[in-house]
Amino acid sequence: MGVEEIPKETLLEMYRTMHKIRTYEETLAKWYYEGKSPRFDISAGPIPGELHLSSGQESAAVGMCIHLKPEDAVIGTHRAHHFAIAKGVDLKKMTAEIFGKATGLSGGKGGHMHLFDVSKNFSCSGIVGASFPQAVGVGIAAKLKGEDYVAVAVGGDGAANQGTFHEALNLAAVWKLPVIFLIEDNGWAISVPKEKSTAVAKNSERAKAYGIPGVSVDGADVIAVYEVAKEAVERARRGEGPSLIEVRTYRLRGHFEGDPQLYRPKEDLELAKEKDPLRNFEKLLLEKGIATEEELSRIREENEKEVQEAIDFALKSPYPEPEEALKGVFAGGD
Amino acid sequence: MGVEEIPKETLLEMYRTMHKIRTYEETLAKWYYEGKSPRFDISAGPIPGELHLSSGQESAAVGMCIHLKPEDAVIGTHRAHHFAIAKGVDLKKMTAEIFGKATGLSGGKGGHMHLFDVSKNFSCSGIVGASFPQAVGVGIAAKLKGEDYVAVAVGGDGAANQGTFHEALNLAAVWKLPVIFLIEDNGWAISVPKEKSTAVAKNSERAKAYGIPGVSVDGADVIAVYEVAKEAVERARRGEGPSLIEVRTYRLRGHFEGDPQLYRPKEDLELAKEKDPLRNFEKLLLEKGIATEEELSRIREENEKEVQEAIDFALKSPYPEPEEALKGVFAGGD
Amino acid sequence: MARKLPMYKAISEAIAQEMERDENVFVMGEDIGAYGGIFGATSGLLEKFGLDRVRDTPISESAFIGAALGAASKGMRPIVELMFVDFFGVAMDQIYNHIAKAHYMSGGQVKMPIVITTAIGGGYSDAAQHSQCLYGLFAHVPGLKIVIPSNSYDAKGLMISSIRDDNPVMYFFHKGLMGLGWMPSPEEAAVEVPEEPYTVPIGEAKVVREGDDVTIATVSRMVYEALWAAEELEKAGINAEVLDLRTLVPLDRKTLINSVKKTGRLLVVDEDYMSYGMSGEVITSVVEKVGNELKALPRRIAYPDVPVPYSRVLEKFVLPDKEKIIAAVKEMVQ
Amino acid sequence: MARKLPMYKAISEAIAQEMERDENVFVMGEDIGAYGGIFGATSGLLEKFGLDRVRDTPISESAFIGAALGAASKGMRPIVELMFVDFFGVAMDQIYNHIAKAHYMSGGQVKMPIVITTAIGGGYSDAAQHSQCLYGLFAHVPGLKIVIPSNSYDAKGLMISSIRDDNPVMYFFHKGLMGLGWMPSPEEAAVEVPEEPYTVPIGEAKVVREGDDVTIATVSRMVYEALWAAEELEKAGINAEVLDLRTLVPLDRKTLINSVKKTGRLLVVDEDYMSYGMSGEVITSVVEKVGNELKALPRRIAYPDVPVPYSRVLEKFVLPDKEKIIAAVKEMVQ
Ligand SMILES: Cc1ncc(C[n+]2csc(CCOP(=O)(O)OP(=O)(O)O)c2C)c(N)n1
Ligand SMILES: Cc1ncc(C[n+]2csc(CCOP(=O)(O)OP(=O)(O)O)c2C)c(N)n1
Ligand SMILES: [Mg+2]
Ligand SMILES: [Mg+2]
Repeated sequence: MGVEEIPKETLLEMYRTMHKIRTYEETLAKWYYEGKSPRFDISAGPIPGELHLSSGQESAAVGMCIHLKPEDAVIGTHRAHHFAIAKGVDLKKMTAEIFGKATGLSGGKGGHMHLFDVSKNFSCSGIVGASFPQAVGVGIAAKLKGEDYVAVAVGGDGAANQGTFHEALNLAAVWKLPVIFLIEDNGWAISVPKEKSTAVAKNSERAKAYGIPGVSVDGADVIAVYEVAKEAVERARRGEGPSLIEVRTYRLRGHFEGDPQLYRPKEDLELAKEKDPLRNFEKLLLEKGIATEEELSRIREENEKEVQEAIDFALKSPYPEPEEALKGVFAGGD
Repeated sequence: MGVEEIPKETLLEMYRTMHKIRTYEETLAKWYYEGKSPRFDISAGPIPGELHLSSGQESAAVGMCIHLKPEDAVIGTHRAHHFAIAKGVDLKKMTAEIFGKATGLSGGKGGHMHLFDVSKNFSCSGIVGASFPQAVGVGIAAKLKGEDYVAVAVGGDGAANQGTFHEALNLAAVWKLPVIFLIEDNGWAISVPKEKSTAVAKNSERAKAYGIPGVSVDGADVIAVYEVAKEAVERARRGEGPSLIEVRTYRLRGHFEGDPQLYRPKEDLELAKEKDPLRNFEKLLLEKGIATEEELSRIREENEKEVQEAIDFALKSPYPEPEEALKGVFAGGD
Repeated sequence: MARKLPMYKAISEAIAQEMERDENVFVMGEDIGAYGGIFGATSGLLEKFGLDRVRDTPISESAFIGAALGAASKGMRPIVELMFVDFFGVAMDQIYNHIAKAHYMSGGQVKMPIVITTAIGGGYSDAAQHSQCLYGLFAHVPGLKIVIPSNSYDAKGLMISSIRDDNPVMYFFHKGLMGLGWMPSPEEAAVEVPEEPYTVPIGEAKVVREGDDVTIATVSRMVYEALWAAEELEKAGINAEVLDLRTLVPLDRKTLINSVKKTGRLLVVDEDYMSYGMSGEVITSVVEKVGNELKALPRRIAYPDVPVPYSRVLEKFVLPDKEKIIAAVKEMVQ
Repeated sequence: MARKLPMYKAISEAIAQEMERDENVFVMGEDIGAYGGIFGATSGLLEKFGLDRVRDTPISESAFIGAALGAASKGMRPIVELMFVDFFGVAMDQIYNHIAKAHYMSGGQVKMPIVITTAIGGGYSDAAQHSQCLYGLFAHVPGLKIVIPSNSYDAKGLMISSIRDDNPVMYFFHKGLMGLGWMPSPEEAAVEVPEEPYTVPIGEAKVVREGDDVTIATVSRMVYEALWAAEELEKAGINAEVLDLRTLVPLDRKTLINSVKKTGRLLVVDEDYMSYGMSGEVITSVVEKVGNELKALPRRIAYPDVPVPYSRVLEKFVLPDKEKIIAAVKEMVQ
């Protein structure tokens, strides 16, 4: 299968989402540094706290989520904006959440690392490796309810060394659950390179330890991701059990904003630019004559507008009432 | 390599240890039920608390520990008497500990699941999967100190599904540490059969996920265990890194004493008797003419005497002073 | 119709009735199927509800407890058993960073109707890793309801309330109250239990004995030690009021304070560790409100800050009991 | 010679000096090498001591913290960093079931000279999984010393004491005290620090401001909120004594009680959760001894029992601070 067999609409939708993610992340970065100069201060500005952006890793999210329905669950990591957007989470509410506003997904209680949208079955968290077991639970629910939804657990290459990875893959395999484990390999866990933390060249090889399919795919090529993801999702829906996918990507930015990246060799950043999946996809669409420069630039403009609207919505929204902090620990009143 | 190439003394030492373990466990079982009739009461009798015996699994301990020096560390599980004995832990002190006496290894504070003998670098604990990381630490010490001692982490087939298994194997492999991970596969984790808990036929296959050697060996044949263990220990001593060994054994008794084993098919227990490594080894020694019935029966008598002496020592020893309970939380006085 | 039931049967009956009422309720844990739970809390469920809804798990507590979150996010109401509370450290992240916080972090979008059952308590020589209570530790982190029944009536009613609650509930049952036959249990814990389903509200303490001279506030097995002490104290002309707190979160501070206002004296009895736990919280909750109305300094008898020792004489020395309560109360009333 | 040092430099200097003094000291953790620790606590160590003794780990907290135990059992003195205390749940078993208990369970055979460093505290919008304190939770389980420095002098001296201590020490540094430049920190935390190694004893509280009207007992960053409050209170004619407890285990109850005997009033300020934690323990430790000598009901200002919210307005509302302290003290002294 190749790009030719994918409908144009689908391809353009993928392009739209990839470009929207990139636009979003780069715009957010600008806003993040507002109020943080001349000296970077993590607690200052309209977006305080940590910020982990996904620029360069869009293909993992888009190549996977294009196959998903709203009922399918995606459980992301600390770096999850791309998956949230690809899963269809409302951009305005998400942005408002990141700005800590009352109109945010969680009314400002969750924040950038804790984005929840139940209507889209999307969630994420700041604990590395936490997504794996949670996705298994969604798989159990699907099985018990006789539904055909699937769950995608996202984890970085660093997360694949966490104990939960092993436990969850084993459990999903033993119970043959509709779960896709997606390892987003950007080669780094903050400053620790994968070669120094991981005893195997490709995390997809670890699938053998659970008797399930494992595939490694080049994230520079969103079509390749699309194909691998399609197979895994279909397999899961057919009730044939879990899969493990490694997407090899590159981080275009630091681990978090403000990361001096002193640990990172220059060549690695250069490679990242070369492997940029958005640029590559754009080139492919044009070279293959699938889309015209005009079509793409219209999409880009629409994205820029949408992102700007989301930012404006967030900026204009009110902060929550302080007393809200004390409410909502327990469901049913407290 | 075969039995022929192993010196007779070594073979007899192995026989002695295997038989000693069996004698010990079966004798302990008798004492455990003292005071627990007519109704089984876990808190009654000279040995209260849980008791997990290792009858049937001697080959794993003996085939491994025969290659070890006192400086080498063995970290056992909740079912650890066989490894303690094979590692040379003082039988009297160990028995006194199990009887809760002041003369015990830990003065009665540790008990059956928490046997410590620093002079033999032996320890164990009641938490499934806890041994794996700890053995990694011994490996780090060896490397930093430039010593050639090795560490053996023991875990059951059940323990191999714990997250620590994955984390520790990966870490030992990344750092190329002298650690041997020994999975004692008796097919059960209490009442849960391995097929229902483990997504791979042999845990040794999981070695691939860490790029290290993995071997599965039939525990009914202590010579086979001996050979596999020898290779792993030598490899570790040479600084070539960790290995994973699965020893396929059978539990001759319940998970713990008092276990009604209602979950266990009759055939499984019959198979256990057939695969009894002690009986098999005895037969081999006699059939191959390596030892005479007289030699073996002398060893058996000596073992019975030694075990009886250990029991007598424990029985005669005083209980600790109650106030001891409050002491020794912190080193250096409290 | 009511019959006398041991606590373990009251619990499994409650679960069974809720599983019949609501198909979203299901059970996971180690040995909770054919074995019926090591302490019988799930006995008979597999036979009634089959392998889909009564799922024996691998020894992967992070995976199956984390899976409870995923399943709950899809409308299921999982009950998961952590065999001994002592094992919490292998799965705590999923419990307290995710299950406990998801409702709040999601701004109320997500509900977490999960019951985590777990066995607590010592007194039968199971030593440092199988005898703890630790409910004070769980009560410290926000988002978990803490339920600790002391008899079979409360056990059933509180279990039904826990299952129907839309929040995560940690349900602690004391091994020494379950009425298992093979583990000593006070006869008084096995009381009349109605056959039909009923609820006992979470968050209400119960005055289990009225008195005017001193309030003894406690939970779980210590309720009986307190009651036995109260009986003897009565002979000495001292009338103790015994309060079974039953739940620590929410803590029924109203009933507690009212009782102390009446008696003017407070003794807290706690099988969990002394420092930074339940005893400090209960005393502080009282003195910060009515400390000036006390006739004696408040006191506590708790497990001293030492790991649980194995030997019977040592364990008995440190466990709170009737005698220690009598001695303390006598000093307070003098 | 003494220079003003930020806390992060005082800590890394202490570690460096101990590593020079004792070759058994080494460091493990995530991003503690080239990155120097996310909060700088290990800055400069890799350059000085190389990859063998300054080991970046995979994201496998159970493995490398458990490995500290194994290494310690072989005479090493490991320092391990748990990047944020919020992550403890993935490694707690090794910490509290093994590292904390090994000395006691082994009857004193094993020593555990391990320092676990970890970052605590909020105030910069890092939300529910990256802002907690949780020292109260660790202080509840026996076997861990709990050290919480509030300035660079204490930080260095307590770190050296911790490394030289033969027991496991949990060393909590507040992110908002480290003097990192990119994270706000009170100037007062960066004090004069002697170049040469020195110790500050573990288990001694410090009166950081003398006063007669009320004792404010606290730790970590709250020491400054208390001092700032005391300054303002002085203008209102109220003389507050501020006590920096510095270590929670052992807790210096003597200094605490003496102070309260003098002032007759006790306010505990705690950035950790309110219930079942430090505030209850400190108040109870006082009232059970001298509750009858108080001139006012004891009070506490702690983090309310809610997960840490993200939005700045929400977080500010729940964090204890100067204003809340002033208000409470004024009520107490009236
Ligand atoms: C259990 C846990 N340990 C450590 C951290 C700190 N941490 C946050 S992100 C990160 C690196 C994650 O690397 P990876 O999984 O490869 O994801 P990436 O950041 O590269 O997308 C670390 C160590 C954490 N959040 N949770
Ligand atoms: C973390 C943890 N989970 C559960 C248990 C309870 N438990 C004790 S032994 C055991 C079964 C272990 O099976 P396996 O590892 O195969 O060892 P075996 O008993 O067969 O020797 C279980 C579940 C425990 N002690 N620790
Ligand atoms: Mg990565
Ligand atoms: Mg087994």
